[in-house]
Amino acid sequence: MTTVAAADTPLLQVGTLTKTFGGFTALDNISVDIKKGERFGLIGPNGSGKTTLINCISGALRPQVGSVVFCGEDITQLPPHLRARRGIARSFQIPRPFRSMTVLENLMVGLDFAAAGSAAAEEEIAMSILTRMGLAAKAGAPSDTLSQVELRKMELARAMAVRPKLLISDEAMAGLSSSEVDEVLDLLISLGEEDITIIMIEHIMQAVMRFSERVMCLDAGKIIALGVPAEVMANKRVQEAYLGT
Amino acid sequence: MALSLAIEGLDAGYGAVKALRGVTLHVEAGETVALLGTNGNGKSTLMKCIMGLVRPDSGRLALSIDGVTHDLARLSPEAIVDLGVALVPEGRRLFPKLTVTENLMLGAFRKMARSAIQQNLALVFDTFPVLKERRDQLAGTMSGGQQQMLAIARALMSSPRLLLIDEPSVGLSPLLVSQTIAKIGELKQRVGLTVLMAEQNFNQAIRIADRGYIIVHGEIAVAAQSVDELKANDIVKRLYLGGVA
Amino acid sequence: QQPPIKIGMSMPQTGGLAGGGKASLLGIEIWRDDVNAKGGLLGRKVELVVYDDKSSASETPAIYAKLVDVDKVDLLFAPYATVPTAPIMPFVKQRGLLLMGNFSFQVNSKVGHDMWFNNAPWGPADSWAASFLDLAQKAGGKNMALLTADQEFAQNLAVTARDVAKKRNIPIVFDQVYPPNTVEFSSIIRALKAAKPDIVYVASYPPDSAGILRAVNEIGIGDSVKIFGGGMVGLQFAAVMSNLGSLLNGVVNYNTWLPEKSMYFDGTKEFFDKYTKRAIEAKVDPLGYYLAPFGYAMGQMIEAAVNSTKSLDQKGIAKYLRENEHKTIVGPIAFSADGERKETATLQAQFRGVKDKDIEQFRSSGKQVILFPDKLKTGELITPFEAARN
Amino acid sequence: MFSMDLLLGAVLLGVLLGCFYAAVSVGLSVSFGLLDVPHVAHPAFLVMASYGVYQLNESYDIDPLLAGLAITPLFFLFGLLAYRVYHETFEKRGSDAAVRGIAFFFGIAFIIEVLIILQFGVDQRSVSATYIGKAWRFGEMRIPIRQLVAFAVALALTVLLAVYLSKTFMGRAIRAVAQDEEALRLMGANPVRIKQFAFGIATAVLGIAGALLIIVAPVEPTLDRAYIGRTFCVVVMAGLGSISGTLIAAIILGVAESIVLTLFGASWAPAISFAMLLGVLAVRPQGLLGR
Amino acid sequence: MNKRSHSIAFWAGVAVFLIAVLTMTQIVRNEYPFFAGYVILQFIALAVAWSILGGYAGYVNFGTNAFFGVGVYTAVALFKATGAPLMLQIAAGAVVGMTLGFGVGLLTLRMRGIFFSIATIALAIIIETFVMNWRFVGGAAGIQIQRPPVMAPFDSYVKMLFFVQALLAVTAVSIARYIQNSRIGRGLQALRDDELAAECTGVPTLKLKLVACMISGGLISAAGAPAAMYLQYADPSSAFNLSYSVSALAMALIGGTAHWIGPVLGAILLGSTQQLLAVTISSEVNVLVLGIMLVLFVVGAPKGIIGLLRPRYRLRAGGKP
Ligand SMILES: Nc1ncnc2c1ncn2[C@@H]1O[C@H](COP(=O)(O)OP(=O)(O)OP(=O)(O)O)[C@@H](O)[C@H]1O
Ligand SMILES: Nc1ncnc2c1ncn2[C@@H]1O[C@H](COP(=O)(O)OP(=O)(O)OP(=O)(O)O)[C@@H](O)[C@H]1O
Ligand SMILES: [Mg+2]
Ligand SMILES: [Mg+2]
Repeated sequence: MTTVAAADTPLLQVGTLTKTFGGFTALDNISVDIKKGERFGLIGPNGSGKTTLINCISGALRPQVGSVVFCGEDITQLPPHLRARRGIARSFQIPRPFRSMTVLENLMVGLDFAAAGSAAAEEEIAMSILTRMGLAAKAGAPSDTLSQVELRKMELARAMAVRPKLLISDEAMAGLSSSEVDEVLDLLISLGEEDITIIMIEHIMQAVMRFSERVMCLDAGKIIALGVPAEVMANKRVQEAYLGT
Repeated sequence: MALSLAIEGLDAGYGAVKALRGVTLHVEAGETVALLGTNGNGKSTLMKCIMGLVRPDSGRLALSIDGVTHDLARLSPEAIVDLGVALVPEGRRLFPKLTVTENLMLGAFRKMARSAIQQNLALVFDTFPVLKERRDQLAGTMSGGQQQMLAIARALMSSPRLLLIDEPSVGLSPLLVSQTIAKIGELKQRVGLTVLMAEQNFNQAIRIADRGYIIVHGEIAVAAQSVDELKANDIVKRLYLGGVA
Repeated sequence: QQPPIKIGMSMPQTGGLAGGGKASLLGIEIWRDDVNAKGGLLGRKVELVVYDDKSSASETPAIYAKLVDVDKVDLLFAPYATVPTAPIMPFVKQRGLLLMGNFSFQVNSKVGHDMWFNNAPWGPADSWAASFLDLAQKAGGKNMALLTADQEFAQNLAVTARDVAKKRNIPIVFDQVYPPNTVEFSSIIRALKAAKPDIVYVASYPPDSAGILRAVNEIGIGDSVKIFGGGMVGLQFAAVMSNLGSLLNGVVNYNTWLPEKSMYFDGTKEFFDKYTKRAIEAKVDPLGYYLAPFGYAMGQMIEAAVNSTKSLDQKGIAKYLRENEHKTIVGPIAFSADGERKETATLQAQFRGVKDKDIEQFRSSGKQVILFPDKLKTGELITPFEAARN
Repeated sequence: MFSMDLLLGAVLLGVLLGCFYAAVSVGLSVSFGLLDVPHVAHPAFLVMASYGVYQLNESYDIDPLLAGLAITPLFFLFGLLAYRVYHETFEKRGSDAAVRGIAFFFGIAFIIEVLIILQFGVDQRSVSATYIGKAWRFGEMRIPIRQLVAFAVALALTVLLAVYLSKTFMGRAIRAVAQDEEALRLMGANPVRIKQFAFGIATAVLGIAGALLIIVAPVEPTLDRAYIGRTFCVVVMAGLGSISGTLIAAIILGVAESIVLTLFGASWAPAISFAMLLGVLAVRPQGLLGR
Repeated sequence: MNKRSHSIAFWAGVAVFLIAVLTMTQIVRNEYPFFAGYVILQFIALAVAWSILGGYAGYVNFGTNAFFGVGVYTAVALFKATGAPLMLQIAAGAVVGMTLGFGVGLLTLRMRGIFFSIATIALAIIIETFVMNWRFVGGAAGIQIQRPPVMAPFDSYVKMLFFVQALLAVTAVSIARYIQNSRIGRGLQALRDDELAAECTGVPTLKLKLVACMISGGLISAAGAPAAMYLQYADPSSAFNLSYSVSALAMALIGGTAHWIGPVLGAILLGSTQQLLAVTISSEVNVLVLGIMLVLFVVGAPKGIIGLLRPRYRLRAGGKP
């Protein structure tokens, strides 16, 4: 159980983050704190910088300005694998499986390196994650034979195999039917109950609404709204730029 | 402008994996047909069969154009594209190291389309203004949603008569989803496009769909003659309309 | 019927040294056929056991081990050239085996094997550079430019050239080593020309020799140059000679045998009659002056030694070879203690009146006039270089 | 020994040499840079073309450049065939075609070397033409005419190819094919045919490049090995598949080599040009004009 | 069989092999098998070492000849300067090779795929040029070397070298096997497939690449170090011969890179064919046979020999250059 004081210090602090590509500014002075155990929704029009933001958090990209603090430690300069070991895991929006491995082996990589344990136990854990994701039947399949949606699920499963404190899901539910969305949401929510903090990027509004305790909306690299879901959805700029209703 | 697609008793798969079993389905000129089904059920495989990318094990794939019937199972993908069929594949499949414009120009590779390049270019730039802004960006560096737009635009560049779209809304913001769906609906009117669309966003899909099929475990479970019939279907209720508030 | 006498060797048949290797082998094969036609050695037929060493040093140790231990050959010939020969020198010394050298350069100087006999006319290490500089100084050369390939043979020549120049107080105004596979020599020749040397000593390898002469022709080399050449490998081969044609004129270069009247000995003419016929079939050098007769001579020496010692005892053969002068188709040969020729017989000859695209012209005398050694001399140096080019 | 005059001359000769390098590399820029075929036999094809030119020059006294032009269609067909063999026996099946392809093409290169030896023997060969061995006087400078020929031809080749690849439908398809074959298929183009055609072009170009090779210097059967490093160096330094980059990279290489040869001594020349390659890659890992 | 009994079988096999090698050096009189066997063992060590980086990690090293030559010349320089014994030469070769491997590993920081391969070619040429200009070890002209007396229990130096090379090959195989079975192997495989994804999954890609480069480089140089004593001669163009690069790659691919046994089989097959060809069909035709063999094998056995033997090794085979 966490103490009240500890729960108050944010798990992740993003401070004045700016990222540019050539002359184009993809993230413009972004600051946000995410609390421990929080379920955080990230939305915004296409190209607004969501993926770029989590790239900066996971270490895949280095921001030009700003800092990322995780569990009180400044990790801005750390390479991605050390962030993974400290408990940050992410899925990729455009799946990047280890093509020469089976689905199970894909998960074993994370277990081997970020959450080391005994080999036999690892395999069990991997299977249980796959079962929860509904991918158990594909455990032995080479990952390059999966359908797109299955690949996205595997992305999420592989991130879970890192046994993270902070799990970032980048559109893992795209292309799922609403009943499947529900299943995955249930899973994520149950992870949240295990004290795992989750940042979820989705364009599926029902999912964002149901899942998030707080939602942040980006537009053109800037935060245009941040608050409880209902508030954000009601925000006029969010409706104009994003929802269109 | 007579065009119709008739599929009968189609079996297909990947080696030991049987993805489609006895699929029977037809699409008539000017229609927009929705294809529903949870992930891994064979929607994409069906699209690939129509395009000639996956060879069926048995069954009939007939495309009649202006009274001439073509057996698609015997034609190469290139020949099928030449007949005026275009696919927006899942996973976008762009040419990442070519610019937006170059990707679009390749969309017009088919001889028939070359004369209409300027019109088509205007059309897609009008539909997705961001593509015009980013015409010289490399496709691989675009955001997920921008890539999806480019994939759709590229297919439109070939002046298709039958458009197959595999999950057009994946990765698009809610605003763009409705815009894109509306645009497809508009094209259907304007150039007499016939559309077969796999789309999980049920509420958006039925805005323009005339009727739909539900595919379960590689078999057609429901063939609904109208949108209302679809809405009333139990499977649809369970998969797409239940759950999320 | 007695078993044949086996003579074993490796020979470069692929790789950079293949051209020479094949010509050399043909010379040896002609000797084998001649000797067998005469009834063989000690009444036994002579048989050659030949493997390809791909012009590489790393192949020869295993090959010679096989020749000795598995094929159990009676006598060993060395492969053509220095690099493949170097690794087998310690081996034959340890085993106490006779090795007939084949045109390698100074491989025995450190090993000191007393059963090594090189068929090449090189003689003492410095005689090569000395003879060229003699000619140069006589023509009034006062300073020297040195252009050498970064290859073992050329580098060995360069070292002695620098030594000799130093001894004679000839300043070196340009000294460049160029790497193998250099494509274009225009830049180098421009730099050389800028140094305004009187003597240009070039030690180059076959692919480069042509490039250098072309560049010299195009860029020009200046009127100061009295003599040009010395150690260009390649200008002895028919293909290169006919390619270069008139570009060769004026160049003074080393050689081993030339169709000049002073070079004919007992059997020389007959040898070339046979060679010319067989070279066409075998697609090897049609002239074959450089290596082939020495391959034959190597056989002749063994033949003489075996016949007079009446045995295959290698020590006995070595003793005979060391103590006698041998009559061969390339003239008399006598060895000094290190197994090299007592006296150099390396020719320096000047190309004259060469026309383009004609191999046959090189069969007649006068195209390459021998300037050195005096015994074999057939003409005088024409100098300066530019004057000799027309 | 330094002088401005010498430096200028070195630069000029270097540009010419660079153009020659560009001409022998530009085919590889297509076959390897664009098609992703690890064509280590490219230099062997090149040497083979030189022998073809030699044969025509020797037996019919045809000008080497004309001979190069004459064998171009033949080489185009040869390229089609070679790609077909590679594809059918190989690419069609392996997902990791790239590495195995290297071994495959090394095998092909060895076979070509030996066939040349069996046909022509191991001796060097060269051609004769009026412009070989002559120089063009340019003030104090003398520039070998054969180098000027190489310069002109290389320039023409690269410009033609660059325009073709960027302005035509076929050209764009060639640039796309290695990135996603299936997607190209969806555009209505047959990727195998496109690759085959492009490989044909890449090989056809070698007809002329082979003529230049034997015009510039004599050839021998194993000369290809010396050109593996050089051609790949140029193509990679250029940025894979960039035709104009190929010309630029080749010229940089040529000038650097020439300056080092003239002013600093030749024995370090190869180290310096390859160190430069490493330097370029360290700053721009995708090559000069790579994407 | 479980992992443990696998291990026991492996080490028993190693022991039997080494004892057999040692016995052979004691009873066989004819020296040729040792000359030829040495070369084959050297090929095994090279192919296995190459595949640690090229197979598992997918970084195709074209600079095998650079590492080999560095091994040769470290030994030569050390021997010429101090007369160091063979074992010290090999150890020094390994250390220098690892250092060079570290440098090459740094190249992988920025260069992927074929860029890396070309960079290693460039490196090889640069190092060769240095050696060519290094007069102390003979420069371009090469250097002849006198072997010191042979040590007991061997009665000839070549037999001793044969045994030493067997030890080196066994070392290379053991290390490769260890890597393959440990998580390092999985990490290398992951980074071969997708470096960024591997990194985000917790794989320390830089460290693994450096380790793989250093081990691979150290082993190749160690395998090259005795070559100077074997040839009793060293020259740059032989020591840095491109054929070492081609052979290492070809042998690993012919055998298959999914399992350490692949390169071993490939090396035995290609190495002994080469030896056999050199002493049987003696002409350019043996190069032809080699070329044809290379083509046939990569075409006919896409997953290498082990792919033919055990189809389940489908995965992990080969990398992207
Ligand atoms: N390497 C790059 N070079 C240039 N521009 C880039 C690069 N990477 C991203 N961008 C641009 O940065 C912007 C933000 O991209 P990002 O991927 O973060 O968007 P996103 O919010 O995740 O969008 P989506 O919902 O479509 O996935 C986009 O306009 C994109 O084109
Ligand atoms: N190349 C392949 N090899 C083997 N199996 C495959 C291959 N591609 C797809 N499959 C399998 O075939 C089944 C059907 O795949 P398909 O892509 O058609 O499904 P889908 O209905 O489009 O699903 P999704 O909604 O996930 O895109 C899946 O179980 C998938 O794992
Ligand atoms: Mg995104
Ligand atoms: Mg699908």
